[in-house]
Amino acid sequence: MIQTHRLSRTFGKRLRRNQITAVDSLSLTIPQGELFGLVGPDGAGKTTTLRMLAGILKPTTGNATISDHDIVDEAETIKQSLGYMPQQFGLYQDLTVDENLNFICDVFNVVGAAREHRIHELLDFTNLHEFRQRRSKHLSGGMQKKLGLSAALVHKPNLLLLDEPTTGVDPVARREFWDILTELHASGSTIVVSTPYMDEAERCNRVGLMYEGKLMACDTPLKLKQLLPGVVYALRADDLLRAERILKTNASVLDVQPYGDILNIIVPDESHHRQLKEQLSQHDITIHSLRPTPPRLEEVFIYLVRQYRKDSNLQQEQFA
Amino acid sequence: MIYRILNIAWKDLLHLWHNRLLLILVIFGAATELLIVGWATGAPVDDLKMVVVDNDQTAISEGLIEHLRQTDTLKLNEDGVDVFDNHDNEADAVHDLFTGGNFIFNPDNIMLIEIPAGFGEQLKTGQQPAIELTLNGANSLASTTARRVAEEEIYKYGTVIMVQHTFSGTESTAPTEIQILTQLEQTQPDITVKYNEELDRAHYTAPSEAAFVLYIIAIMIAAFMLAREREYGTFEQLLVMPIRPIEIIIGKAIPALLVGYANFLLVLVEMNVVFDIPVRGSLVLLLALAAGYLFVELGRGFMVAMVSRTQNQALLIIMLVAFVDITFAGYAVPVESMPRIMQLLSNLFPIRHWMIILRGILQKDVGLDILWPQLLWLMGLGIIINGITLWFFRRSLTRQE
Amino acid sequence: MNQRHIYAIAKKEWLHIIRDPMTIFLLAIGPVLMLLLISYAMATDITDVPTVIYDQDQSDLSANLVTQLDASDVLNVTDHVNNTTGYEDQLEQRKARLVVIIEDGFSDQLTTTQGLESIATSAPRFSFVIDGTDPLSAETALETAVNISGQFVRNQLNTLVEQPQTETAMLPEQRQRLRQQLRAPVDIHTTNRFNPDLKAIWDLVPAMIAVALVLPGMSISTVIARERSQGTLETLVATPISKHAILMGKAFPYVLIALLNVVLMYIVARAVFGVPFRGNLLVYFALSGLYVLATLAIGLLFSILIKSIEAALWASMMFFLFPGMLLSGMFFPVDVFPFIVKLETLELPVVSGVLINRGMFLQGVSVKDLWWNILLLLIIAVEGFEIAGRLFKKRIA
Amino acid sequence: MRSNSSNNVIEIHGLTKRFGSFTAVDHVSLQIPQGQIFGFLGPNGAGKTTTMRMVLGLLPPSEGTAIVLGNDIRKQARTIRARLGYMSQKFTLYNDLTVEENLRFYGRSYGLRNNKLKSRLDYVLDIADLKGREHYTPTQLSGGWRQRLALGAAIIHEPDIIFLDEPTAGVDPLSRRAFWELLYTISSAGTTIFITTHYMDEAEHCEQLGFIYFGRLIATGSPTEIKQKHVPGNVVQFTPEYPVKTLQVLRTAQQQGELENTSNIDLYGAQIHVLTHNGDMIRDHITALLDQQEQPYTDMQVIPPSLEDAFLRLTAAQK
Repeated sequence: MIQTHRLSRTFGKRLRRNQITAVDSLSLTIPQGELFGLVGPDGAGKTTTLRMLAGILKPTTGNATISDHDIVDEAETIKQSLGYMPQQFGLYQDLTVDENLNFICDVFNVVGAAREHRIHELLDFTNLHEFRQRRSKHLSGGMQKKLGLSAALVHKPNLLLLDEPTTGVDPVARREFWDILTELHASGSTIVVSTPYMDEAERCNRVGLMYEGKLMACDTPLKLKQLLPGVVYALRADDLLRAERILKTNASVLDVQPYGDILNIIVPDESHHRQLKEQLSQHDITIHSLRPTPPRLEEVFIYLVRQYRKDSNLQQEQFA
Repeated sequence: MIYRILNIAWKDLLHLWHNRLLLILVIFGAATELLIVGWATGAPVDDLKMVVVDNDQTAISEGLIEHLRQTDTLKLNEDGVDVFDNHDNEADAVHDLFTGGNFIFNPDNIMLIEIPAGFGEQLKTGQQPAIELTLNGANSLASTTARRVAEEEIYKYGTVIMVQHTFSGTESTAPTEIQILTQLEQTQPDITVKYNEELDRAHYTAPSEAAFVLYIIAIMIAAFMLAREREYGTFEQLLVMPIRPIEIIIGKAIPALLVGYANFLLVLVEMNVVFDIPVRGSLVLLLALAAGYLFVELGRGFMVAMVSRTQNQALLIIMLVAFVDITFAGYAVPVESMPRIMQLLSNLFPIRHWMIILRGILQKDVGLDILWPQLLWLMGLGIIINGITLWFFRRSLTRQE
Repeated sequence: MNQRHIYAIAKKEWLHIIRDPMTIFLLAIGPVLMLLLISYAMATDITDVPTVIYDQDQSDLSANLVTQLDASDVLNVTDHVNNTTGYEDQLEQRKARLVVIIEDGFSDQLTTTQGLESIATSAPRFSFVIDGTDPLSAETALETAVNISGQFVRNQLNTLVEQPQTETAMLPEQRQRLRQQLRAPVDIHTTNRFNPDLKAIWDLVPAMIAVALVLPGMSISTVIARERSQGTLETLVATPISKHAILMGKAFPYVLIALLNVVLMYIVARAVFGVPFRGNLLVYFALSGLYVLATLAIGLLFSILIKSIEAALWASMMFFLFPGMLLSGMFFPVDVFPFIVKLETLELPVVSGVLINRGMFLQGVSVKDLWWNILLLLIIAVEGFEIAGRLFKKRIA
Repeated sequence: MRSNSSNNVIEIHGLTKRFGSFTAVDHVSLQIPQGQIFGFLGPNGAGKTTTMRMVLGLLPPSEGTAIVLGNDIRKQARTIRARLGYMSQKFTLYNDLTVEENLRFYGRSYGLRNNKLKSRLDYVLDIADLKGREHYTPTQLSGGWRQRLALGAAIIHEPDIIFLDEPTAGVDPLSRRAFWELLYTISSAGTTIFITTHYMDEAEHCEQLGFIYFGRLIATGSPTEIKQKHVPGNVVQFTPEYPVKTLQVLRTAQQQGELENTSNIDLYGAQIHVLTHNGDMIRDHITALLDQQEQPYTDMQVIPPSLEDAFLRLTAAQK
């Protein structure tokens, strides 16, 4: 479905010093019907990549095809069956939900009975029925996101590009949004979604981790989790901050990541469990529980990015 | 207090500095505008195309045509005559002559002169022959100028011919009545023109443009700088800071003052150099009053910004307000010749008084002894306008939706 | 570029305009308001120029001249002074704009026989002092004063010569010839085509219609910059809608509003100001449509070329407002401008707009007389939209 | 000028805001002691931002009072503002000014001068790790840096209280981490933090939470108090092979009453959480059901509830 060959894009004047390479020779293949997640720290090039695929941003070098159409030369044909949802609310604040949807239907030539039926279907889908006549600036964040998604679905596209669709939305609305996405995916459309939420990335078939414009890792969540060397222990204790500082001094601890009211500790294998307990009790930290927990993409993400930063610093030191 | 005001002023200047295109447009836009406008309106109304149909074909009628050709205001259009001939009725001919031209390469004819048969004979014998003068009224300024010059020249030529023929030149001295006539003809009234010696129209339009430059910059910058903050949502951030509304207004007024001043000086120099309009009155007084006037107009600029939600709206209101102000400022046509109520109403517009002050100081070398009423009006209006703006500003701050 | 797309964008743009009360007011009623206000205020002829008399002669003859001067509606005698500083102050305080000085001995020369003879050596002289700040009104006032005083002297001489009791050395036929020639040497009949009594309203209103139509042109100059700053351009560009459809759709409501204005202003010009319309109405609306398209083409070009809203607003202000007032030919005829300035006005649609309006209203010209202006507008409109189409990329960066 | 009765920096009583017939905030009352990190949670459109703007004095309340640092916001708004910092949801720094110009402007607006301004500027650049990027404009910075720049601008004048409106929306986990480390250093320096967020893991770091739903405050207290009060018992968590299918199976089972005293069943990333009063008993019950329905799973365990569970529970209860 999507094929990119060393796709890259730079911003800023060629000569001026602050020329930034947003995407650096990205090569990626996404088969038809896959739900592909794109994650990575800010400025990693997620939005730029999506914009290039949507044909609204010309790549500086390299090329890409969507169902064998080149994204630069045949951008317009691709757009016929492409649904794109930008990061900020891309519809018109002063128009009502109805007016926005009707406008988009016009743009995608969805007319007559099919239009009424489709809009009705979408409003059911996103239960925005009673808000039909409300101006979009009076909609809550979650509702605006759902309206944005419906706008991208009006013409039943077979490829959906969503740029951080659930940013700034509360956990309940996020889950509703993803239920819609999974249903869409089940009906066969290919979806590429960029997201800062790691729990959402878990629900994708494959996840691509981008860092400074490069694709650092790209695989199914399960395989990515295997990249974690060792086992993750979830520590629940009183003074987690102090615990974190202590464990950082322990050589055999690979990484320590606080998350909410627990501290995830990555150690090479189960044998270290007892040694951890001793070290903590030496510093009289009362442990509520210390149990192995299934690794999550959140921990994988933080671990890989930190690893990557250590290596690139090493490289820089060699060159510096 | 002062520190915070300067801080906001510095920020707005930075905005201008970062938006290079706007900066260039703001600084040089007015100066180039003045150059073109002054140049265009300053040009003397001359070589107006005239067509002469000579049915008399005598030496005298040809002499008249030659005499009219000498003037630089009128230009003879030879091939106009055959256009006239190949029309059966006169109305079509005139219509054809006066229309269809293009203003670049062959502008329309302005005037048609028909010299009747027997003109020369009758003139010699003083029987007051008639001449038909038809003017292209669609172009009022050109046609009035053409008419005035033609009448003057025809009378002059006529008297000279008449005198030559009645005075056979045999008596040693011309009879008294001829002397009376020639004397009457020669005595030109002595006319002294004050403040604009050659009656150059640019001396009127250039100062109006200069006055307007100050006006438009004050309103535009004040409105844009404020409307822009509201549109981008950064206004809310300002409100959260311990800054009083009056400080925001003065803070935002300063860049407008600076840019307005820079522009005004640039324009003053340009007027002096290019259109040699000297500053006869005291420059210091002029600059002081300019600052006062700017502050008054800034009040209106902020008012516009407070009313409009987006910059585009601010522009549209400014356009309308500008057109109204142009009318009452006597920008193109003097206020004195407007209907009575208009003249009274015009006192409510600061730019009207500023125009008088500017013309007064620039061309008449008058001081405050003459201009004090204008100053009073400006101060009064200033206080009212800025007062309302501040009140409005404070009210909308609390009701920030 | 199918119609549905254009219709969709146009409808959306229309909703934006309608939803914004201020804009709809300014676009729909603004131009008419301007026309009414400016025409009413600016279109009066030069009248009641304040004049001051310095009568050194103090005779009933000079008083008679003063009343004649006052009688003309161009001049309005406001005061009499008896020394130079008197009228100098009046001039400075703008109380007076013209001073008429009648020298002593004026009446003797025109009422007594030896006075008559003395004219042979030195005729009565007037001197005028005019405030030249406004050349237009100064020239008119001066011309009126000179004509009236010149005519007054001639008529006075005529009556003097006719009276039998003025003994003069002149023989009867000399006296007769003098009377004959005192009359104007030539009798000039001036007729004014298209605007017989030179009403300024007739001249100004058609021009003002063209100038007022600058407003829609200016408001369209930020239409693309606005979509970009609100972030809605990104969605629009990602849809298969063609860029020409976007431009056409966006321009369409503004064209509609502008045409509405043309109709409104036509009615105001005819009903309120009584300006005659001698052209063909249908042709007039077609040409106005062309003029509106040309203005909007430039406005649209601005909105694409200039990214920041402020710069676009300022540029359209500089390009539309000032030239509209002074270079459009409304007050100062374009054909008198220096050649380079004329070239500059080529890309100003407002100039052709003024000429077309004046031509059709007053001169009753048809398309064949206006071919030049139509050609100009066509080039601007076609070129404007074409360049806009080429420059407008369906990209966001 | 602190009200010595209690060391509360913010005291809100019956704060209400009506926009026409719609009541955005309905009689909210809160006390926030000095130096505390207060989290304000709730679904979109629940009235979080409106409440915050009223306490900031940006929006006049329809009813009720807000005493900030001992002063009533209605009367002495200006004096309070000098000691507040605000970071709104929308990025409200100037996109066309450079980082340094933005920070200098903010510093001066709060009256900082020459060397005081210089030292604060360096401090902010340092903690937001923007050293070396002073000449960039915000548009050239990535999301994470822009957030830290906005926070820096809000604390440059060492305010007593800072208000942060969803500061970490759309920021990646690492930058969020860095952002919160920054908040800890600021809070440890004694500044009170009033923050709204949708990340429940961040809410755990707050000392006191307020949960608002359609304008009404329906729960307050420390994270542990809220969990105990609103989510008694614990959570059965397991990693299903086919998440969507298994979720369906469990939910239908619950509707048919097979899984009594369980409440919310939701997906948490790759895991499924089942909220129950008695974790162990329900766990065996679920394992049996899953085996019977051939729904493969791994890592079945009983864990204490998280705030996200509490959030889902509270919203479900209100519906």
